[in-house]
Amino acid sequence: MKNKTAVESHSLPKSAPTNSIDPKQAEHLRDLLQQMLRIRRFEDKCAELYSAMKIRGFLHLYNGEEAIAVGVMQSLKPEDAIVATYREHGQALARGVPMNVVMAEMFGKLEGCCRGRGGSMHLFHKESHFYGGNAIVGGGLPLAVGLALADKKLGRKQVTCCFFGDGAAAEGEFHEAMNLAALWKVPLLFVCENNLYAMGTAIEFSHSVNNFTEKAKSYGMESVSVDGMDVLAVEEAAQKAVEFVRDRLKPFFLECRTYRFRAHSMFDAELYRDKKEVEAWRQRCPITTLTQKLQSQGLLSDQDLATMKTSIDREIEAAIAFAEAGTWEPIEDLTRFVYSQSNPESNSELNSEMTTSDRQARVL
Amino acid sequence: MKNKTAVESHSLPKSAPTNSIDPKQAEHLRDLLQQMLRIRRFEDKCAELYSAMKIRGFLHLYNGEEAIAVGVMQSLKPEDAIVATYREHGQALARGVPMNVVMAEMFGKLEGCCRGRGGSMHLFHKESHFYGGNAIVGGGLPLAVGLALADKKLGRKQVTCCFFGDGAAAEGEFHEAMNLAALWKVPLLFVCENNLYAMGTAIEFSHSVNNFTEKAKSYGMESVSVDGMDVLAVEEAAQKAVEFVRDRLKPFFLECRTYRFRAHSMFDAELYRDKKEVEAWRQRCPITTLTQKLQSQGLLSDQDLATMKTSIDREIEAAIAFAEAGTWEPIEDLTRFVYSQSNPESNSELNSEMTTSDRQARVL
Amino acid sequence: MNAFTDLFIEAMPNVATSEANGKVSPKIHISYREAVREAMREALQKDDRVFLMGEDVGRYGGAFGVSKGMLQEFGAERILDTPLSESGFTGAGIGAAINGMRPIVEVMTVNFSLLAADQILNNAATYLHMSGGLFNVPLVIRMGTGGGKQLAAQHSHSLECWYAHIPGIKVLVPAMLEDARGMLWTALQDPDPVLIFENTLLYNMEGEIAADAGAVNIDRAAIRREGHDITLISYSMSLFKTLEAAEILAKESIEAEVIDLRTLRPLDDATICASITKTHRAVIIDEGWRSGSISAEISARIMEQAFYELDAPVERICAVEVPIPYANHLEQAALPQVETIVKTVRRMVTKHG
Amino acid sequence: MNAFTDLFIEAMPNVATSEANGKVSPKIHISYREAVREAMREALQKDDRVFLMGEDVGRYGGAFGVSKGMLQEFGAERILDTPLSESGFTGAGIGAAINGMRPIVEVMTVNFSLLAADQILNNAATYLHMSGGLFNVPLVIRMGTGGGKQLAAQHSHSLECWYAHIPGIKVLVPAMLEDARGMLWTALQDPDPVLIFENTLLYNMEGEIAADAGAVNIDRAAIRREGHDITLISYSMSLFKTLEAAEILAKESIEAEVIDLRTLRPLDDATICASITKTHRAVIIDEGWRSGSISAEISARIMEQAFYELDAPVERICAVEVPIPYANHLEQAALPQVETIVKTVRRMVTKHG
Ligand SMILES: Cc1ncc(C[n+]2csc(CCOP(=O)(O)OP(=O)(O)O)c2C)c(N)n1
Ligand SMILES: Cc1ncc(C[n+]2csc(CCOP(=O)(O)OP(=O)(O)O)c2C)c(N)n1
Ligand SMILES: [Mg+2]
Ligand SMILES: [Mg+2]
Repeated sequence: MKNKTAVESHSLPKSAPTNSIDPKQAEHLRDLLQQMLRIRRFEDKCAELYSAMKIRGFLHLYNGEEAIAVGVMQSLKPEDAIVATYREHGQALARGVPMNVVMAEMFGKLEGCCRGRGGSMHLFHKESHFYGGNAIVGGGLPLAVGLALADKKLGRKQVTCCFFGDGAAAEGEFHEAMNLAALWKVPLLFVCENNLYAMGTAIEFSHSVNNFTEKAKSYGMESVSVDGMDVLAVEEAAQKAVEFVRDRLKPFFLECRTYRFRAHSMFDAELYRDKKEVEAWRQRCPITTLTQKLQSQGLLSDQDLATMKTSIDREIEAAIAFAEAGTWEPIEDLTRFVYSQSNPESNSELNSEMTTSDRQARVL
Repeated sequence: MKNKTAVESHSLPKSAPTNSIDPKQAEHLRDLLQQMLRIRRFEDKCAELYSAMKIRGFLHLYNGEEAIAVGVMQSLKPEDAIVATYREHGQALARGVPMNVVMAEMFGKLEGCCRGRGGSMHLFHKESHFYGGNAIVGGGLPLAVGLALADKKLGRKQVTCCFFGDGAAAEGEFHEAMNLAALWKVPLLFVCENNLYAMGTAIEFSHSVNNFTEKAKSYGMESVSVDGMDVLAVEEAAQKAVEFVRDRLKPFFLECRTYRFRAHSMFDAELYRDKKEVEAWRQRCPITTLTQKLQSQGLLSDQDLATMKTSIDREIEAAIAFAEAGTWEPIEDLTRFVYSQSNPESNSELNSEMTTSDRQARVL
Repeated sequence: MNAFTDLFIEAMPNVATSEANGKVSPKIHISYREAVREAMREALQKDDRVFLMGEDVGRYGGAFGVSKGMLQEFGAERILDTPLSESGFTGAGIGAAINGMRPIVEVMTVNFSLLAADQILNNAATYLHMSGGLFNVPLVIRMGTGGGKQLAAQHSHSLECWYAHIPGIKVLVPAMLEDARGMLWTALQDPDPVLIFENTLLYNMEGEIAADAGAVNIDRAAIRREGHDITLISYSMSLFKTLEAAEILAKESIEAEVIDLRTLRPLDDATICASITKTHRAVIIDEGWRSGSISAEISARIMEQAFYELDAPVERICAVEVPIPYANHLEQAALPQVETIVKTVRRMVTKHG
Repeated sequence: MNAFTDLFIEAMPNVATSEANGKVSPKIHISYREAVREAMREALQKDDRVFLMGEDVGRYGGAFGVSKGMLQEFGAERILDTPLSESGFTGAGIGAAINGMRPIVEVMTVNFSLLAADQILNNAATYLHMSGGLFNVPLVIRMGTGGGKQLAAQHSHSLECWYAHIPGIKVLVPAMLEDARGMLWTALQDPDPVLIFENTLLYNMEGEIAADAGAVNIDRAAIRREGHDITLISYSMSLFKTLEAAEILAKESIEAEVIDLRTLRPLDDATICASITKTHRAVIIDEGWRSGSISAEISARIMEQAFYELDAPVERICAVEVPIPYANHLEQAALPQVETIVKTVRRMVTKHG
């Protein structure tokens, strides 16, 4: 499966390649393309499914930003940890969380990765070390410090990778987490997905200084800013960053300059940005760019591309079928997982007999 | 009264003067000395009164840091606003909050500046535009942004001056307030009293980067770092800073490097710092330095100094007498000031008849 | 303390007038969202010191579209988009309020307000008292609240009861369009901090209100339906479920009196107890988690003030004590429902009837 | 879910043993502060994954001296001084707990915990549930709480009731030395977040406990004094005032049963209701602000579960609803007092006796 290999180590480009690409590298580039395309088509389908009312709640899509999740994940090992935001389908898929359980989760089904309790904003997956899906802006940052701190204390050579937005960097928790990470020298890679907007608030209304490497510097943290629309650039920068974090046992800050092609969520009329601006960024689509590059070098035939799309679409259709076929968690189990050991017996009169759950809690 | 003139404008040293001081300037230097000495002797008396159990609760003394409050206040106009911390006796006195009401407040008397409701950590004074006294570390910073924002919106040419410690700068609220102030360009002077410790935690355990001007820079805020043990240096830097804030309608960050001579509070055994370190800093006492300077230039006779001390001690004794003579707010008035218009009638059975206060609240 | 309040008393429409003078005033059709917006527009028009600040209130038009168009109408000075800094801008609102402005701070939802909890409790609520009455904080904070939209465990809670625990602030929970329209102005006249909780499911609710609907009182609960068999006490979103249940019960000849609390702090004990003196039974319906919710406080007050009037123990219908799950069927199972109210009342009335 | 817990079950002394086996075990003299410290030391010795983090826990020895000497004993890796970043280090504690450690996070007092409220509610309490059971958070957070030290409006509140409102966490309130000594270990065995509130006035309390006192249960209230005339329900600091009141009342032949709640979430309804079935009257004594306090929840539960046992309405004695003032006489007037308890009980027993 493509998404399984994605988290294993690849031979990486030593410099941005333009000519004479060796076959292994060509294969790798096609893999990157496939992964980005997979996310893109998944997201587009999610939008449809939202309109069809299969997916509900808040839905934040990753279109335009695929190069970041895909580029960064290349350097992470299976045992490394990921912390993401409410806009995390891309990270989940690139990381190898099976599409089936992601889709089922958004359908609210028991077969979802969180039994339908989390939804789009709260994807979790134990085997992938995927620690959410956090819908409080900035809320994942201190948590990521703690994950990395534990790894350090336990002497594991693991990296935690924490994704967050430009808007999140205005939160106090950003400051506290940056300082703690740098002060305690924990193996943590901060990945700032700077898409220039926090909901409808452009970065110039969020930050007195928009230069994120300047921010990192004020914590004494090494950093680099990279074109987030170029998957190879992201991959290369991330590889260096992850190596730095793993070898030096110190945090690193990676800013990826990107753009969100779609609305913030499904409720957004996009009054705050110019159609022209969106159009200009669409011209820089990471998928189109890589496709054209491969095509121009004869490394991707129309047939290849069609096959890719077909296989992706087949996976998506299968995921939908899986989700559709899924079941609903029994209402009697509503109060499970409030505490680890809660295991309610049948609990039919839930609403009128609230004390049942209290009694259960007491029994723990 | 000395403390009244302190907030009016003075002719200020154009450069650090060493020789040939004109009489007006000499007078000014003696005034600065008097103010610092007044704070010092006040604080020492507070420590005694704490042992005598006249003052209770948490008591944080300003010994060693007097040059900051005194130096900074020189440039502030009566209508400018002050926000301080729980270590704010120095600011209150230098600002012109009458010593009597400060002392009475710490005695818990009705005649205190907050009717005995605030105590040492919560001094407030309306005429002095003294907005506390905030005992949540960092809690005053966003508030100061708001005060300055209101001044800007109302077109008043006023400056807000916010004091806080090195420890406070690790709080998320510091980050949020710095960013908001710089982003919104509000007339706010941040004065960081960097005394190298937050309680028992040395700055190297609090901050990954100890350079505060670096922090200010990351918000695009102008800043300067000054020797906080030199009242003239503080005064000069603050004057420039206040002018900058007032004229440019932009925030400014002033770091004052200082040291706290006494324990953090009256409960502190000072296990975390070396006696030698304390001794070394005591050598740099801002009061001794200025005294010696004036003496060496023949601008301060022993008689002058003795007179100064006598008059200060007389003021302190008078303040204690005032506080002692003060009265206790009647217990019936306990629930006043929870809401602006609450005005309880006699409320004798307070503890058993709690609903009384509810009923009053409802009557509003 | 409150030198400016006087200026506005004459501008404040008399709440009772439209009914009292016998004339039927013309009606307009309006949504809850529009009612809140109109209230804000009116406040901004009437009082230069009023401004709105919060995340995405300007260019985006408000997370729930409440302030749409207001930036265009009032400009960026008065409709202030803030960075994602809940503690920072709430604190800034407090400072601005102390220093002569009348800010309306919007916190998108109560879930995010936890980031500002320190400012709300330790500064807004205590400032007047710890300064011995020197500085009051005429601040209004509006927040979304409530579940039911499949937003899951970090976006769906009803924590207004936490704030109702704090002396020094007032807590309003408008359910009806008139209150959505009228509470804001009254709150802005208040010299002290007032929190207004808007259940986000109500924004799309539409109906008719008087064209000249204006400021309303904020210190009284309201009886939304008269009855003599049982008292149902609720507020905000749950009020409508309660009213629906009351209609169903009426068909079975059980006449429930329905109280809309309107304000959670201070609670209007008098209205509650007067009703119980008539009905001798009560159920409290509330979307908060049961333990330690506002329903507990109401039950305790009934115990204290109307115990000997009770023919049966007061019951509570609240949210099940779980972080609200995403899946619709689970979420709905976690929230109070009409059917549960009906069943509970039926049982209470027949058992001890 | 909780793969490591098993390892410690055998290490956990049986709570009942020392009394049950008839032998009188030797006693030691200890303060509450030392009891907490001993509990932490034991935990650090027994389990490598345990570490203590918080402001000034190391070099300073703890804001209240609780961890004095521990840095010297265990080193800076395990006694971790944090910057002033309540949200940051509480969140870091959550992350570390999820990832294999057993952190004890100390937040100096509950007043400052508001800065970490988002992490506690939105992460610690929800993580297990929103992940569908994938990730539990075995975290212990200790905080000081309570008034009575003239620390005024930003340092004196008893907000444990807020946390008791949150499903997903447990809330412990040790009053007795045995509990100060024994609850921590049990809390550390718990797979989910446990908050422990230590009233800072208790730290200096001294007394005798069994030399081998160890882990205690955390799911049961305890009857600290038997009686049949009235049930007095309290916890933490107020428990001692309540016991004092009970002694005074005993001289007047009023025998009060005194319940120490020990745990505020989950509440032990069974113990409370069993006592009321015997006494038919109850008063709850609690240092939190009255409205929406834990006493409200207890009163409501008694209403629901023991209404027909009651001979009189349950009453509450709580803090007056003011931000706690600095002046001693005002502060004491704001807090529950022995005299008030005595008077209230006297009135209740004679009136309806
Ligand atoms: C603490 C908090 N405040 C506000 C929100 C509402 N909200 C959700 S996403 C978002 C914008 C975040 O912007 P950014 O961090 O740049 O991430 P992006 O959505 O652009 O990926 C906001 C304001 C929230 N979820 N949490
Ligand atoms: C939010 C918060 N956390 C912790 C405390 C306890 N505390 C009071 S003063 C202090 C140290 C603050 O250090 P710094 O900011 O450097 O100021 P200094 O006392 O050195 O003047 C601490 C930790 C508090 N009052 N508020
Ligand atoms: Mg963004
Ligand atoms: Mg300091």
